[in-house]
Amino acid sequence: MAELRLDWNKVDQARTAAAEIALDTEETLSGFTTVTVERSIARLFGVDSVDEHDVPFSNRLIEVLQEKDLLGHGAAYYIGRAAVGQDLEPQEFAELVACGELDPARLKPVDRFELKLWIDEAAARSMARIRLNRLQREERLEHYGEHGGPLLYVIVATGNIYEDIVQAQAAVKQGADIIAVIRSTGQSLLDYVPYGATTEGFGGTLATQENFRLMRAALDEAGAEVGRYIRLCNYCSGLCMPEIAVMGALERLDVMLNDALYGILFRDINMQRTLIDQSFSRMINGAAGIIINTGEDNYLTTSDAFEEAHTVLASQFINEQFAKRAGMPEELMGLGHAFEMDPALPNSFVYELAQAQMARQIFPHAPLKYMPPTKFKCGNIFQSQVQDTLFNMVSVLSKQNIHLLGMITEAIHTPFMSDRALALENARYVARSMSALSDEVEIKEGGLMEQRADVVLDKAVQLLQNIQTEGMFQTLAEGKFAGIRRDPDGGKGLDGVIYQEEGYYNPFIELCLDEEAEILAAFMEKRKEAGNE
Amino acid sequence: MAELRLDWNKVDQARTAAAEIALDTEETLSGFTTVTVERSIARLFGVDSVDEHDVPFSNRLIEVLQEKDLLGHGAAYYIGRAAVGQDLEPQEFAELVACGELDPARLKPVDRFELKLWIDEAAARSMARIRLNRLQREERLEHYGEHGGPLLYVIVATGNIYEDIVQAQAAVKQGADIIAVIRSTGQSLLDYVPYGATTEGFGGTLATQENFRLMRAALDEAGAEVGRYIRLCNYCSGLCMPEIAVMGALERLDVMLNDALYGILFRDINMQRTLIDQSFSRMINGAAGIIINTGEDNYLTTSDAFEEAHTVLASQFINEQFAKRAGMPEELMGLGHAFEMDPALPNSFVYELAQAQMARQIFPHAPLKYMPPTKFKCGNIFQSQVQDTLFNMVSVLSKQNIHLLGMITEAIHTPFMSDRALALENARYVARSMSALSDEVEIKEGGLMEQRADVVLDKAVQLLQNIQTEGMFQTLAEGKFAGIRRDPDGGKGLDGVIYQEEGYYNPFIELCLDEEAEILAAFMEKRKEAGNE
Amino acid sequence: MNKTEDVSEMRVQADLTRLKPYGDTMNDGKVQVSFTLPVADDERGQEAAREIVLAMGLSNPIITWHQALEDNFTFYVAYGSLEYSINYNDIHVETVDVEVMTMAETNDFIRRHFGRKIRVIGASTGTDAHTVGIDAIMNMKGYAGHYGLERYSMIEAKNLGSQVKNEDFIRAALDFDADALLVSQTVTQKNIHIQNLTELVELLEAEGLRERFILIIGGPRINHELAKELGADAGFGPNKYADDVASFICKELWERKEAGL
Amino acid sequence: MNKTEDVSEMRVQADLTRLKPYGDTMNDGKVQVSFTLPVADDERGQEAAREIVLAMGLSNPIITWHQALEDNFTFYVAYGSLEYSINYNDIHVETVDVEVMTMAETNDFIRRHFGRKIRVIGASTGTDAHTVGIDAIMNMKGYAGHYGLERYSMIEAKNLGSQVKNEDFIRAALDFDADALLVSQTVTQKNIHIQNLTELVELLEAEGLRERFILIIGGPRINHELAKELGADAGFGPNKYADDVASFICKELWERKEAGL
Ligand code: B12
Ligand code: B12
Ligand SMILES: Cc1ncc(COP(=O)(O)O)c(C=O)c1O
Ligand SMILES: Cc1ncc(COP(=O)(O)O)c(C=O)c1O
Repeated sequence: MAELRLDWNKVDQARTAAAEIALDTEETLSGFTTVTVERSIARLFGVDSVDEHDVPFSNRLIEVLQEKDLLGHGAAYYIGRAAVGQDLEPQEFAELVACGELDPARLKPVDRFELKLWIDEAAARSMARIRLNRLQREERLEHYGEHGGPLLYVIVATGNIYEDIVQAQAAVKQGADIIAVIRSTGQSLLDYVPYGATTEGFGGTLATQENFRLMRAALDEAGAEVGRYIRLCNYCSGLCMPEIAVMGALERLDVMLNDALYGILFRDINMQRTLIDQSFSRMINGAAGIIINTGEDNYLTTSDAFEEAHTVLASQFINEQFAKRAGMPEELMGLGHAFEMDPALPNSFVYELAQAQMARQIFPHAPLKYMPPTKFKCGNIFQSQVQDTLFNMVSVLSKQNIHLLGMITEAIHTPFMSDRALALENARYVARSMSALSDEVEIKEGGLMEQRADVVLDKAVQLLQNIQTEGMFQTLAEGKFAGIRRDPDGGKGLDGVIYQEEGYYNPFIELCLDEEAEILAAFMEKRKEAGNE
Repeated sequence: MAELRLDWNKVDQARTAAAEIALDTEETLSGFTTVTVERSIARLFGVDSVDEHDVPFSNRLIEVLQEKDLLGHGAAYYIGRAAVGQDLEPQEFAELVACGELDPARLKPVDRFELKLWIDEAAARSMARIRLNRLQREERLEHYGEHGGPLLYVIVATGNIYEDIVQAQAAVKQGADIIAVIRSTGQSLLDYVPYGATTEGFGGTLATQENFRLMRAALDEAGAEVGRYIRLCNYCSGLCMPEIAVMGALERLDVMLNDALYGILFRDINMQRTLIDQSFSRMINGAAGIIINTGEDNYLTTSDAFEEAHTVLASQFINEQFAKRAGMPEELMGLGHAFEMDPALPNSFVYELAQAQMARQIFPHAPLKYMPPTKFKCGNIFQSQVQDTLFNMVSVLSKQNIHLLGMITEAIHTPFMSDRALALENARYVARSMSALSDEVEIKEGGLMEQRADVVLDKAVQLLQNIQTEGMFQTLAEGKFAGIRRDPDGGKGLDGVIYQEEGYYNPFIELCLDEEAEILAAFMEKRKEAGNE
Repeated sequence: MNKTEDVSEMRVQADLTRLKPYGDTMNDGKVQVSFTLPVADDERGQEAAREIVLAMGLSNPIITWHQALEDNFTFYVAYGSLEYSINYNDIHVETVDVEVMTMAETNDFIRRHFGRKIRVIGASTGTDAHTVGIDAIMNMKGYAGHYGLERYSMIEAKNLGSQVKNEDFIRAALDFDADALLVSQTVTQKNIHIQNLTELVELLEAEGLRERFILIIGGPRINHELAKELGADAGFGPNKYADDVASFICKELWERKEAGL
Repeated sequence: MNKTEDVSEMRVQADLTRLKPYGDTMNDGKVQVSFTLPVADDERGQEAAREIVLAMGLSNPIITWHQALEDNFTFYVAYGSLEYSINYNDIHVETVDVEVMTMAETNDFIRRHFGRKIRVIGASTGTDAHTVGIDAIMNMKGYAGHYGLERYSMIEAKNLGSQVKNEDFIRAALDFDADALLVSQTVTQKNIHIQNLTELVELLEAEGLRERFILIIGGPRINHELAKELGADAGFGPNKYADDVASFICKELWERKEAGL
C-alpha cells in the first residue's frame, strides 16, 4: 500500500523518549539479579531434572544459595568453585546441595583465575549448543526456502502434549507456518518450570523442556513432509522468563512471547523482578536467533481498542528499546499489535487499517506480530468468521509478518482441529485473492486514515514523554497502561530480586551480546544483499 | 473510490453499437405481437381468474382468438367490440368465449370511432390503477426516507407463500430492503400464469397475482413496523414476460427481473418471442415505476467469470438500449453483474473490484444489481461466509445499489431463515466497518485494475461491433453468449408469435410511453434538485 | 390495504407441545451440524459421518462437506431433520426475578432501606486472570453504557482483580466487612470454574461464613440456574451489567433484613 | 533428531469400533450444531435449545449463541459431546470400482475392444435447468482440467442441454442409438430429483428399454449408492469428471459384451 504520510519528527521524539526510559530503568536495576536469572545460569551449565517432589534441581540449588545469603555472588561462582575445587559436575553439585550433603558456603577455596577460566569455558560450551541450534534453523530455512507471505501462526492448547502434536501436525498440513503451544492457565505465576512430558493443563499445555523437545521433533517431521520449516513458539513471560528462554534456546524454539511489561500489568508480577528478568531472557533469545513477540494486544483486550491505541504504540517503542539494550537486532523484534475495535464502531476497518499501516512504517524491519479480533468475538461462529476475514485483509493490505489467525470459536473454547483448518483456509483465500491489492491503491492525503495515524502517534509521544519525566515505576503506579495500577514493591516475586555482591559474575551476558552483535552483522549483510538484487 | 481512468471513446463505441443492435432487432420484429402480449392486454382490461381446469380466462380468450385466426387484430379490438356492441364486461366476454357461448368472429359490428374511444378510455382507467400504485410507492418512500446505502436484497423460496411471508417478515426485521420471491422451478416455461395463493413449489414459489398481493401486504405490514419501505421483487422472464409485468404493476411490485436475452439463452425460449415480449413488459414495468433487474450474472455462472467478463458488459449495453427503446429512464435500469471468479484465481478480488468499479462508472445512474458468489460455493458453509464477506466489500467499495446477499448455504438449499439473518449481519457489518474506505483510497494509474477494466471494455466493444455487423439472431445462433447456441426458429413459444393484421391496436404502448416520459421528466427534476442541494 | 389481516391469520403456527427446529418450514426439524472424525476422507468416511448424523436422530442426513484435516482426520458439515421434539410448555427455568433499577433508584433504595452504604467485594478467582468481566461490573466506567458499581454513591465497591486465591478472597471479604461477594470465572475448560466455585462455597461453609455474605457469581458460561446449583445466591452471564447485580443485591439484602436474618 | 519416533509412537489412536467425533482430544465426541426454534429469545428458549441438543444425544451442551430472528424465532449455536458411537469396521459402501483411464487409454480401449465409437447422450432432465454439471462431463472443454466426452475421439457425444422431458430424452436416445444415457439432476428440494429419476427408470422399464442402455446419473447430491438404489447403473457426484464416467462406460460395456448381453 502506498504509504501514510507520517510526521517523522514525532516518530523520532517517541523513539528518543523510549530510549531514555529504557536506559533509566535499567540503570536503576543494574546492581540486581533474580532467582530465575540464577536458575537460568545453572540450567545453562547443565543443571537439569527434578527431585522426588518434582522440584527442579535448579530451584533447589538457588533456594539454598538464597537461604544462605550467598546468591549475591551469582550461581556461576559456586558452580565454578564446585567444579574447579571439587571436580563436581554442575548437576552433581546441585543434587548434593539439594539433599544437604554439601554446603555451598563450605566449598574448597579455588584460584580466582582458574575459576574464571572454567566458568567462561563452560559457558562458551553451553552457548555453542545454542549456536548449533541457530545454525540448524538457518540451514533448514535455507534448504526449504520461505514463501514470502505473512507467516500463518496458530495455537494448540489441548493440555496434553501428545494431543497437541496431533493438532500441530494437522495444522502444518493445512498451511500453518508457526505453531504456538499455549501455556496452561496460571503457569506464569509458578516460580519454577515444571518438568517432563505432560498430559494435563487448563486452557493450554505446561511449558516444559521435554514438551518443547517433543513438539520440536513433531514439527520437524511434519515440516519435512510438507517441505517447509515450521517455527515453534512458546512463552517466556511470567516468573521464569530467562529460564524458559534458556529452554527455548536449547530446544530450538523459533519464536517466544517476551514482553517487558506484560508480567507486571497482566500477571501482577513485581516490576523490578520482571524488568531484570526480561533483560536477560532477551539476551538469550537474541543469541538463539529467536524472534520475540511482545504483548501489546493485551492492552486492547483489557481497555478500549479505539481509545487506547496509543498505548500500543508507546509500548512498542519501549519494547523496542529494551530489546535493543539486550542486543537484539530489529529483525528479531516481533512487536505486537491487534485488531480489536468494537464491530459496532463505524469505520472500524478504516481505523484498523490506518493503525496497522502506521506500525508497519514506523517499525519497517520488525517482524510485526498482528493479533486477531478476540474480545468482541461472541458465540456466533458465523459472524466470527466475518470478523476474521476483515482482519486477514488488513494484515495482507498492510503487509504484516507474523499473522496470528483468528478462530471462529474464539469465544467458546481453545481451538478444535477443524477451527484451525477453517482459519487457515480463510487466511489463505484472502491472501491469494488480493495479494496485489496493497500495491494497487493509494492512501488519500490528509484523509481519515492519515488523521487517525496522526492522533495515535501524537498521543503516544505525549505518553512516552510523560513516562520519561515521571519514570517507569511511577507511570506503572499511576495505571497509565490498560488502566492497571502496580506498586513498585507490590506484586509477585519481589523476594526473588537479589542485590549483587561485589564480584558478582554472569558469564553469559557478554557471550550473548557478542553473539547478537554477530547476528546483527549477518542480518545487515543479508539486507544489503537483498537490497542489491 | 477514486475513479478508474477509462477510455471513454470505447464506452461510446460500445453504446453506439448496442443502440444499433436494439434498433435493428426491434425493426425486424415490429410487425408482430405474441399471445402473451395479448393476454396482458386482456388482463389490463380486467380479464382475470381461471376456468374449472385452472386455465386462466386470459389464456382461454386468446387461444380462441388464435385458433380462429383472429388474433392479428389484437385482443383490444375484440374486447372493445364486445363492450361497445354487446355491453359485455371484458371478464364476461372472456368467459362466454371460453365456454363456447360466444364466437368472437360473430360480434356485432360497431362504429370504429366509438370503439377506439372505449378502448382508449378503458385502457386509461387501467393505467390509472397502475399509476396510483406508483404514487403510493413514492409517497411511502417519501414518508419513510431511504438509508442511502446499498439496498440489501434477499430471497425467499419455500414454495409456500405463507411460509415465504414468515421468512420475508423476519428478513425485514433483520434489515432487508428488498425481498425477492423466487419462482418455482420450471414456471418460466409455462405459457400461462398460475392463479391464486399457492403452497407448493420446488426451489421457489409460483408467481401468481394473489401471491404478489399477499406478499405486498405482508411487506407493507413489516415495513410499517420497522419504519422502512420494503421493496418486493419477482420475475418477468419466461414465456409470460408482459403478463407478469402487468401483475406486478397491479400489485405494486417494485423490482422485477427482466432481461432481453435471458429466456432465449437460459430457458431456450424462441428469440423472436422473447424479444417482442421483453419490449412490452418493459413498457409496463416502466409505467409502473418498477426497477428491472437484468440477468448478466447467468453468463458467469454458466461460463468462466474471468474469461467471459466482457459478455456481461456487452449484455449490459444491450439491455440498456432495449430498455431505453421501451421508454425506461436509466434510474430504473438495474443492470446485473456478479462476483463469480474462481476463489483459486490469484488476485480475484482485485479483478472483481476493477470490474465492479468499471460498471459503476459506465452506468452512473443505473441502480446496478450486484450478485454474490454462487458457482464456487461449496458445502463448506464457513468458507462460504468468507467468500460473501469479500463480495460485500467489493460492493461497498464500488458503491453498488442493489446488493443481493450471498448465503452460506448457497450450495445446499434455498435459504433458511437463519441463513438470511447471518447474511444480513455480514453485509451490515462490512458496510458499517468501511463506509468511508472507498473515499479514502485511490486507484493506481495504469495498475492491474485499470488494465483489467481496459481489457474487458475492449473485448466488449469488439463483441458488440461484431453483433452489429452480424445481427442479433446470427450472434445468438453462433453461441457468442455463455457458449449457448440458439436457432432463430428454435426454442419454445415460436407458435405464440403472431403477425399483426392491418389495424392492429395496442392502446397501452402509447400510454406507457407517455407515462414513462413523465417519469423521466420527474426524475430529471429530482436529480437537478439533488444537484442543487 | 385492508386485506392485511389475512397475512397474520394465515400465519404458520408452531406446536409448542412438540417443538422442533425450524429451517424454512414449520416442523421441518432442520439442524446444521459439523464435526471431525478420526478417519480418512473417502466414501467410507462419508458413510460413517452419515451414520453419526443418523445417531443424533437426524433423518435424511446430507453430508454437504468433507475435507481432510490430516491423513486420518476429516471434517464434515451436514444437515438433517431432527425426529425428536420437546414439550416447550414443560420448561421452567429459574431466572433472577428482580425488577432492574437505575443507578439513581438503587442509591435511593439503599438510602431509604438501609441508611448506610452497601459493601461489595469482587475478584476473578483461582488461576483465572480474566478481569474484563468483573471490571465491567465494578469499575467506575462500566461497560456497554452501564456504569459500574464504583460509581454508585451508596455502594462501597472493592475490586481485587485477578488470580485471587479463594482463601485470600474470603479473608479480604472479612477485612472489608462485605455484604456481597462477586466472583468472576472465565476459563471453563475441563470445568475448572465448577471446581473453583465449589471450593469457594465449601470453604465458606467450613468456616461458617456462607450465610454471612450474598454470594454472586458471573462469567460467560454462568447462568442463574447453574449458580443456584453450585450454592451461590445468583448467577449472571453475558449481557448482564452492574444495574442487574445491584438491583439483586438490594432486593436480597432487604428480604434478609425483613426476615430478620 | 533420532528421537522423532517417540512422537509417532505416542500418537493418540482412534478406536474404530467405537468411533466418535473429535474436537481436540480423542473420543471427546465434540459436535457443533446450529438451528432455529420457533420461540422467543429468552432464558426459556435457551433451555429449550439445550433440551433439543440433549435430545440429539449430545451431553454437556452449551448454547454459545442465541439471536432473535423475529419475535418468535430464535437462532442457536451450540456445542456438545456425542454420547453415541458407531462401528467404523462395519461400514461397507458401494463405490464405482473401476480403474480410471486417461482419455488416450479410453480411446485405445474402445478401439481395441469394440472397434467402433461409443455413443453417449446426456441431458439435464425434467424442469431442471442446471447445465453446468452435464456440460462439465460432456462439453469439449470439460471442467477443472478434465476434458469432456466430446473431445474423446472414440466417443460420439450428444448433449441435449436442460429441461428435457424424460419422454423426449428416451426418444432422442433411441434416435441417436445411444449406448449410454447420462442424466444430470441439480435441484433436489423436496426430493424432486428422486421423483424425476424414478419416473425415468419406470418409463424405460415400461418400454422394455432399461437393459438397452447403460444408465448413469449425476449431480451434487448423487452418489453411487443412491444411483443403484434408484435403479441406475452408476452415480457420480462432485469432483467426478469425464474420465471417471468414460472409464465406467467402457468397463461396463465390455463386461456386458463378455457376458454376451
Ligand atoms: C480478553 C481475553 C483475554 C485477556 C484477558 C485480559 C483481561 N485483563 O481480562 C488475556 C489476553 C490476558 C487472556 C488470557 C488468557 N485467556 Co483469554 N480471553 C479473552 C477473551 C478474548 C475475551 C474475554 C472478555 O474480556 N470478554 C468481555 C467481557 C465483558 O465479557 P464477560 O467476561 O463474559 O463478562 C460479562 C458477563 O459474563 C458478566 N460477568 C463476568 N464476570 C462476572 C462476575 C460477576 C460477579 C457478575 C455479576 C457478572 C459477570 O458481566 C460481563 C458484562 O456483561 C475471551 C474470548 C471471548 N471473546 O470471550 C478469551 C478466553 C476467555 N480466554 C481463554 C483462555 C484459555 C485464556 C488463557 C488461559 C490462555 C492461555 N493459556 O494463556 C489466558 C490466560 C489467562 C488466565 N490465567 O486465566 C479462553 C477460555 C477457554 C475456556 N472456555 O476455558 C477464551 C474463551 C479464548 C479461547 N477460545 O481460547 N484472555
Ligand atoms: C449455476 C447455478 C444456477 C444457474 C444455472 C446455469 C446453468 N447454465 O446451469 C442459474 C442461475 C440459471 C440457476 C437457476 C436456478 N437455480 Co441454481 N444454482 C447454481 C449453482 C450456483 C451452481 C451449480 C453449478 O453449476 N455447479 C458447478 C457444477 C460443475 O457442479 P455440479 O452440477 O455438481 O456437477 C458436478 C458433479 O455433480 C457431476 N455431475 C453433475 N451432473 C452430472 C451428470 C452425470 C451424468 C455425471 C456423470 C456427473 C454429473 O459432475 C460435475 C463435475 O464434477 C448452485 C449452487 C451451488 N454452488 O452449487 C445453485 C442451485 C443448484 N440452484 C438452485 C435453485 C433452486 C435454482 C432455481 C430453481 C431457482 C429458481 N427457482 O429460480 C433456478 C432455476 C433453474 C431450474 N429451472 O432448474 C438451488 C437448488 C436447491 C436444491 N437443493 O434443490 C442451488 C443449490 C442454490 C440454492 N442454494 O438455492 N442456478
Ligand atoms: C507477552 C505475553 N506473554 C505471555 C502471555 C500469556 O502468558 P500467561 O501464561 O501468563 O497467560 C501473553 C498472552 O497473551 C503475552 O502476550
Ligand atoms: C433475468 C432473470 N430472469 C429470470 C430468472 C429466473 O427465472 P426462471 O424462473 O426461469 O428460473 C433469472 C435467474 O437468475 C434471471 O436472471
